[in-house]
Amino acid sequence: MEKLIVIGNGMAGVACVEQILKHSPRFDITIFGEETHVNYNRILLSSVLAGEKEMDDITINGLDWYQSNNISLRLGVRITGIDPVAKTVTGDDGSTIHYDKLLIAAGSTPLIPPMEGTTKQGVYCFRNLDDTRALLERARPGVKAVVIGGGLLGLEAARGLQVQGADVTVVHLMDRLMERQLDYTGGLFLKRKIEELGVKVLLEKSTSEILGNGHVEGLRFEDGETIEAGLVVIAAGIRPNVELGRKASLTVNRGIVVNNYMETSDPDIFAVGECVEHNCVCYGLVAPLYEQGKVLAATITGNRGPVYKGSISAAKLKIMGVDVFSAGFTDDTVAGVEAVRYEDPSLGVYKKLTLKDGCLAGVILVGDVADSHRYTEWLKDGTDLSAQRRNLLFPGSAPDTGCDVASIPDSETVCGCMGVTKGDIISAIHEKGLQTLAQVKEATRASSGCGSCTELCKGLLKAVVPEFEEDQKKVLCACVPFTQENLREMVRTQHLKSVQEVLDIYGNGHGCEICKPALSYMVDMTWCGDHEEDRSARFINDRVHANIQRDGTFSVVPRMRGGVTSPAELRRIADVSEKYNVPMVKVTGSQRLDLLGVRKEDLPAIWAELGMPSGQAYTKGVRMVKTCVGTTFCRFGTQDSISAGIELERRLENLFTPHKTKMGVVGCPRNCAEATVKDIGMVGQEGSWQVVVGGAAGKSVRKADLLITVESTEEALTAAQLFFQYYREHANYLERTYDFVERLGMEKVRKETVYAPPAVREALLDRLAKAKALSRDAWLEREAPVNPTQFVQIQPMETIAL
Amino acid sequence: MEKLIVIGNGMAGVACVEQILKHSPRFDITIFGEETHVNYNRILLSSVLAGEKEMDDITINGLDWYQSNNISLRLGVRITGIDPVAKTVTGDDGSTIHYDKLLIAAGSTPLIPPMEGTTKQGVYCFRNLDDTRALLERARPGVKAVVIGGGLLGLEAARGLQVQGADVTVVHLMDRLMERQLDYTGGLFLKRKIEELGVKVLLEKSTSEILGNGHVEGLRFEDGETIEAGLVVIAAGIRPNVELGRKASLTVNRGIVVNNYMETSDPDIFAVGECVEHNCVCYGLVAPLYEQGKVLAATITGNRGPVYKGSISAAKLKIMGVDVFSAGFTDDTVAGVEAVRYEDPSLGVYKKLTLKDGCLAGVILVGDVADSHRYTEWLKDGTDLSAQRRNLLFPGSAPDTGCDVASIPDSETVCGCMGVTKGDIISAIHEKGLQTLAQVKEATRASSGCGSCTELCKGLLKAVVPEFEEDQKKVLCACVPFTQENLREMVRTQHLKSVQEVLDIYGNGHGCEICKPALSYMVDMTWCGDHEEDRSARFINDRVHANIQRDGTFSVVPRMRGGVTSPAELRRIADVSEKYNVPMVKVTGSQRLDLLGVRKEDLPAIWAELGMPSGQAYTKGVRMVKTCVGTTFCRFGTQDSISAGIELERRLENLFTPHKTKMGVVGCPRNCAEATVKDIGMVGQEGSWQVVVGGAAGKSVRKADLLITVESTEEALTAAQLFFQYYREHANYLERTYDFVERLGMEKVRKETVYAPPAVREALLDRLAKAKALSRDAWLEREAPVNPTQFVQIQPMETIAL
Amino acid sequence: MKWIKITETSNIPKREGRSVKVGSHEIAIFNLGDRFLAIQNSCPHGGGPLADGIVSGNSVVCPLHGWKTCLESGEVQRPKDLQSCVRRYPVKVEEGVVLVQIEATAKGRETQERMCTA
Amino acid sequence: MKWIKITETSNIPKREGRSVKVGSHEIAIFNLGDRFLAIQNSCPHGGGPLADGIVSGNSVVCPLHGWKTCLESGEVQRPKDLQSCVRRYPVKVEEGVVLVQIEATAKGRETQERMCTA
Repeated sequence: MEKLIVIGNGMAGVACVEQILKHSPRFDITIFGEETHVNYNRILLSSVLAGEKEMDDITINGLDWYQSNNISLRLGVRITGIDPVAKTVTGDDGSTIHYDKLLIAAGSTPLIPPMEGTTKQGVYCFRNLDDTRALLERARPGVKAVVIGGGLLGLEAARGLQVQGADVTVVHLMDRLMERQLDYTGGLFLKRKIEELGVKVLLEKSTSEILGNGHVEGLRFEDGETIEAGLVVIAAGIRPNVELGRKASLTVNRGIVVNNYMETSDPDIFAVGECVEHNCVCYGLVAPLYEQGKVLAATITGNRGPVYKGSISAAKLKIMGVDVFSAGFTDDTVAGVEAVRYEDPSLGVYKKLTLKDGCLAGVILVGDVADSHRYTEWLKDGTDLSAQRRNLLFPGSAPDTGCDVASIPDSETVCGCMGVTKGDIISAIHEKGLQTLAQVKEATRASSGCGSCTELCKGLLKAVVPEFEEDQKKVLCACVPFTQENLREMVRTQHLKSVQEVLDIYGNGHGCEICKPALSYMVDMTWCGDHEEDRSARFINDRVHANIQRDGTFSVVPRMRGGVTSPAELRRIADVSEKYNVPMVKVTGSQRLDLLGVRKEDLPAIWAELGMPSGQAYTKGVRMVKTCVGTTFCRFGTQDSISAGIELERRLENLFTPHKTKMGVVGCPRNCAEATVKDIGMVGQEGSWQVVVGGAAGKSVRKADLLITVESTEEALTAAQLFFQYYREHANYLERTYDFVERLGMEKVRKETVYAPPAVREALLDRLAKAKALSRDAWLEREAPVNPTQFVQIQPMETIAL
Repeated sequence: MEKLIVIGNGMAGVACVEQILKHSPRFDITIFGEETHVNYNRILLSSVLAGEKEMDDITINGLDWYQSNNISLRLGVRITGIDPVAKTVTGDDGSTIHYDKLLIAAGSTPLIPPMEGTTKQGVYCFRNLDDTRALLERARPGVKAVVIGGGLLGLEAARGLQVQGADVTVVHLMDRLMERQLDYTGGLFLKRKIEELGVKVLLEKSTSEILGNGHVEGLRFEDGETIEAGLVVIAAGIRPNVELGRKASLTVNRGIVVNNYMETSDPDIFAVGECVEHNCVCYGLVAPLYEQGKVLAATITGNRGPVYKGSISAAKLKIMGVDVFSAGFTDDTVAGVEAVRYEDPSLGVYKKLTLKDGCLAGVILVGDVADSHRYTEWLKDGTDLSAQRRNLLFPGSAPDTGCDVASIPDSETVCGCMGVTKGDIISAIHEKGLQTLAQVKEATRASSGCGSCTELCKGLLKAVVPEFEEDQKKVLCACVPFTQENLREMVRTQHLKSVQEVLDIYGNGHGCEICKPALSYMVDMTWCGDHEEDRSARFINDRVHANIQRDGTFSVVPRMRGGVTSPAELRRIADVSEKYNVPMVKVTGSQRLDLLGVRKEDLPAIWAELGMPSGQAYTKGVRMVKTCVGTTFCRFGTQDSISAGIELERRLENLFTPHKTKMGVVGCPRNCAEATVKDIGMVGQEGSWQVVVGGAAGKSVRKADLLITVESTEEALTAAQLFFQYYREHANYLERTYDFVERLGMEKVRKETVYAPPAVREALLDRLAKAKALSRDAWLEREAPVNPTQFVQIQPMETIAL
Repeated sequence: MKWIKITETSNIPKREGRSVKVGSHEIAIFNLGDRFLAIQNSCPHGGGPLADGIVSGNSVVCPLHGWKTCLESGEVQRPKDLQSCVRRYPVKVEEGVVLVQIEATAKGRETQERMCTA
Repeated sequence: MKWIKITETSNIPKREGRSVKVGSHEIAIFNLGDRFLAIQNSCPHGGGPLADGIVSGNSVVCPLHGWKTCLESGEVQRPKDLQSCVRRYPVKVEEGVVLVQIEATAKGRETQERMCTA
């Protein structure tokens, strides 16, 4: 077993070891830590100082972790030398130990600017648990505390001290706070906020001397001014710890230089974290540690391959209630970089995005960081933002699920179908190491119901798993890993006329419940009757033309065009219900009647006795056309919505669509039949009809978009038919019209339907007419089932007593 | 008849005369015009130069107008002197004419900056039709044109010249274009855009000499540089024409000084327009002319009263495709003024709002002026913007009707119910001088239908009628001119127990179809049974418990709780329909059956034979609770939506509400019964219910807001009841829940219902219980009508052959 | 002209209307509290049953689309400027009974014309 | 153990399942093209009729909530790690007829346990 020595027991080193353990148990590992604490979360020191956490709360790996992973831990030992030839390290306890591989994760040291008196009592850094403990002992109401340094760390120290009651002044050398993360305006906004909260800020002040007789009493600046102070915190930056690297003759610039595999110039020595310089950059934030650690772990365990490409510097923090976020390259004075800005000084909100080549290059947010996830994602993905150029800072209208996942409490239910809370999902992600939506679905069942929480789940993944990436290419499913667009193309050009053929040629040969119905629709749609129908590729509803219920029985919804029925129909429904002991008769929200709890074997007889066509309530196809009573009865009606609705239903019924298609026709803008939340709607007006598409009122709520306004009913019906056929041909399977029109954009939809050249429109209508001519009422199958056992339960040829 | 002389035939003078004519025909009017044209629209000169309009198109008042109004028009005559003692004016044609009242509307003259050579050929101003005609003759491709002045007029000239093909350079003295309207950044954005479009811009250039031998050949600047030019337009500003004022010994500063009544220092001399100075301000835009003219017309006709308070300088223009809008005070360097800014240089969009004391003080918009109407309104109204502080630049999500009315084509239907186009409304506004929404309703019928176009109509009024003001106080109606809140208070504190009492004491004694039903609801709600019911104050639907149809017959919708029916009910409905020859039986969108076309006299018998309670489909009250089949049948259901829905319906049925109340209960987030677009909805999740309120899918589409999430069905029902009673008590009559929750804000609603102190919640539930206990199925009135002739047609005591 | 007995006054509640068919005439009779008035029971706009309307002073508002007709003059008051009107019938009350007077049908239209131009 | 004749092979279409009741056993028989397999016709999750499910290779997906069960081992494959399974029944085809074998009921549960831990 090879011997791995790790210098540094901080976040970087230990996180890297965790990754190494995942790869293989081939190393005998010893970790040296200069501090006497087990590995803790350094970025939470500010929370400890602010009294939000106890010291014990921030431990990451307790002693038991080291033990159970057979890691020797040497705390309180400082490594003083490396002999790369003998392959040994020497500690300040005099021990010399051999290594096969050496990992330097030595971190960084606070930078002490040149000034007099930094060794006086009452002068501290803010870097480790001991510093924090000392500050906690001394910070109290009445104490005048000065923080030298207005960067991230300095401000966090200032916050903690203020919470402890101290009277805090931040002294900063630069012309703005957090100059590494913020531009001038951003710094200004932050300063204002912080001052409002009671912390004094002095900019462009260089401290020349810390005054006091033994104990600190004040500060003198280079301009000669002085300031009183009973406590001084120096947080002026950090310096990578590179001495050991130098001693080992490694290449060292500002940090120990590593390549894309996290290798130093010595093949057996690796380095990670704040002591490292990669591609001329030294990182001081936490995210890069993990990214580097993963790569290093692969390299060191002999799985050299993954490369580290550098990290996007992103910092998100709350300084005294002020949210600040900064990521990427925020300098817009460089050629080719454009900026979009929003400022509201009195609200304290400042936003700046920098763009390069149409992609996001950097972000600064002060006072409102709700969108930081969105921006981080854009930064990582290099999303082309040209299409949403006008909505970068303010999305057109927030989608339902667009809320910042961070703002959701852990106890809140994310997936209502399955009753899964945010906490459940987060735990599962952590505990089971989930990285993809599919894994979250499988492990927690979240998002496996209606899917309305899919975006939220993705949001959680993005927030928790740094390496989460959305599938770029939305393939149909693992069985046939192509996009639906590709598949439609293949079906057409390769003349594939059955689902099984597609699966055999392009897929895994057997398919599943996801791809089979989708392929079935594609084949039907493309070949329109000129092909083999394969019932086995269809969901049970489409085999028996009824909707399977919770207990395995079925529901029967006959078609009632436009919702209009008659005493005779009502009586037949009543008779059938009683004859077949239908447990419940209910009016549906689609203006029809539903017979619930029907046995499969009774279906054909019930259909026959009802004498009504199938309402297709069980399938991805034309559901109903809801109507209001329009000019036939209503005193407000301006159009004959009943006749128009019945005609629309007649023209489209019995056809299949990528997802269910609901329609509505109303006689006036009062919209009583809610046509504007249907897939296709017609809204009557005095003298004209508005044809609208893409409405929804189910798991989404969406007002339909106007397709066109026309004068005659015939024109309106034609417009609806054009859109209907276009949707049939171009939408992905299981894509509702409201997603379809959003994906394509209404401009395109209009251009390719109602505003298309006459020949294109005619072709759409011709194809629709052909499909319509071939379609028939599914319930007529009662007379000649495709398969003799379609509806009956098989009776065994011999009986047996069991 | 008094003699009124008007000096100036421009827009100001003639607009003022138009207003005077409206007041009285007491004057014998003579108008002197220096130009030889009838009154034309000066601000459209740029359109003429740009070839968008012909010269004839911009005439405002043709000669026939002068004739038909008995106005003597003297064109081409310049008034050279005024004798205020003799009360005469002298023209350059030698004539001297007496006046009783004199109106000076002398306008302004182009300002020619001091420079050499301004009289050379090829140097023009851009002020009147003659200038324009001259420029049109000379501007052509290849001509190098220089415009001196980068203000509004200069840029318009530049645009016109460029359209005509000239190679245009704008030379401007200041550091930015349009410095009167824009700040530095705004000017920069405009400059960039203009330059992109091919016009060169030179800033901070002072012209010292126009070069050329007789005809212009170039320009020399003070810095010694020169530029070639074949055509020069001087548009460096205007100077009020005040000479006549001086000659008449009027008080004159930069302009002729007028007071708030538009009176000069001589009681018989008035002045208006660009020659005037009011409150130290001279205006150069068109809107102030009209505002001044109206006040002056009142003063001069002896109706002294209206005062001119100064105008908000607002300029909206399109310069070479670049939209620019500026209004109010845009300087944010003044103390107490804050600014909100948005910049996107590469899109060319810049927005700045200045705020003072929580109100809008000024606006600059470049590149996107879609919101200018909104801002203008805020400026005029002094709207307190504190509540929408975060959405000033980007409204949360655009309301349906929030589109800029300017973008709607004239032919587009604004009011779908009545078939009224934008053009119809605009014409009516102009032709009939409409100024209020009520007038628009009456004259065009627009907005008198479902009301969904109300905001659009208001938008048109705002756009067309400068003096349009919305009613600040929304009174119930002219019969009882108080807000509903006041009226509820009066009814309670004054112990008013009948509609007639309220009308007698606080109203006109008779009321109308608007106020009577509203008062009826208030009295019922307040006294809850402890009062006189007055059927005559109710709409016919509420007298006979059925919905009146287009032909005077009625519709009958029995209650089917949760949409659940039975064979027996279906059969009774069938029987009744046949027995009473009901013309149509239809399923409603509310999961019930509707018998349409019933005669009033058949109602009681039908109700009795149906043996079902009233579904209240005719009234402002509890309609239905739609349900999905939930855990009873659906394989996805997580809650028993049918039971919960039926229970909700039982608890609330037979109660009245400010407007109709629709409800829905669904068993999972798939939301099949569309609970999120209902007034009150319950959405089942695994282990909990979300109670949502304020949804809509009729003339508005609105996703309901979450009221609360609770674990048990009983808690959910209670939450729904709390909101229900709160809505009953606090909403205005005819205010749907979706308007109600928006008016109050969900925070407030939650705080006063589900999060209210226990005693408050109990009191709400107690009052609901009391109302519920007193309520009963309205159709039971069949047994004992309030009035014996309630349902029957009166039979005459004697018959007669006629 | 003959007065025709219609119904007892108590059959028409205060501020309400009731319709009655007399021969070919369908008449809406209103009780205004201090007097009774009668007009044709059909709105000139869409034929709405005026007897079912809400009484507003001495006018009635059609329950269908809100046209407002004066019960005294028979003139349509809303929409304005319409010059449209309905037929009126003289009414009187005798011994607790409402009576109306109906001119011969032939002259009906003429009367209406005359009223409108009045 | 006795083999029980169930039905002609043609009664179960390729890649589909059919249910049959044999005594107290409700069995789902599937035609996988090259062979027939049988399991209990009840999903261990919500009792869904597995015979109505879509066949995916040698598994079937329950039509109610998508649990996926292996037709060969009887083990639930989705959700993972459930250690749940359904009862299998031996199947053979003879002379165009599908036959199944059913162990005595008393031992049913035991068998199931054994299979799950296998």
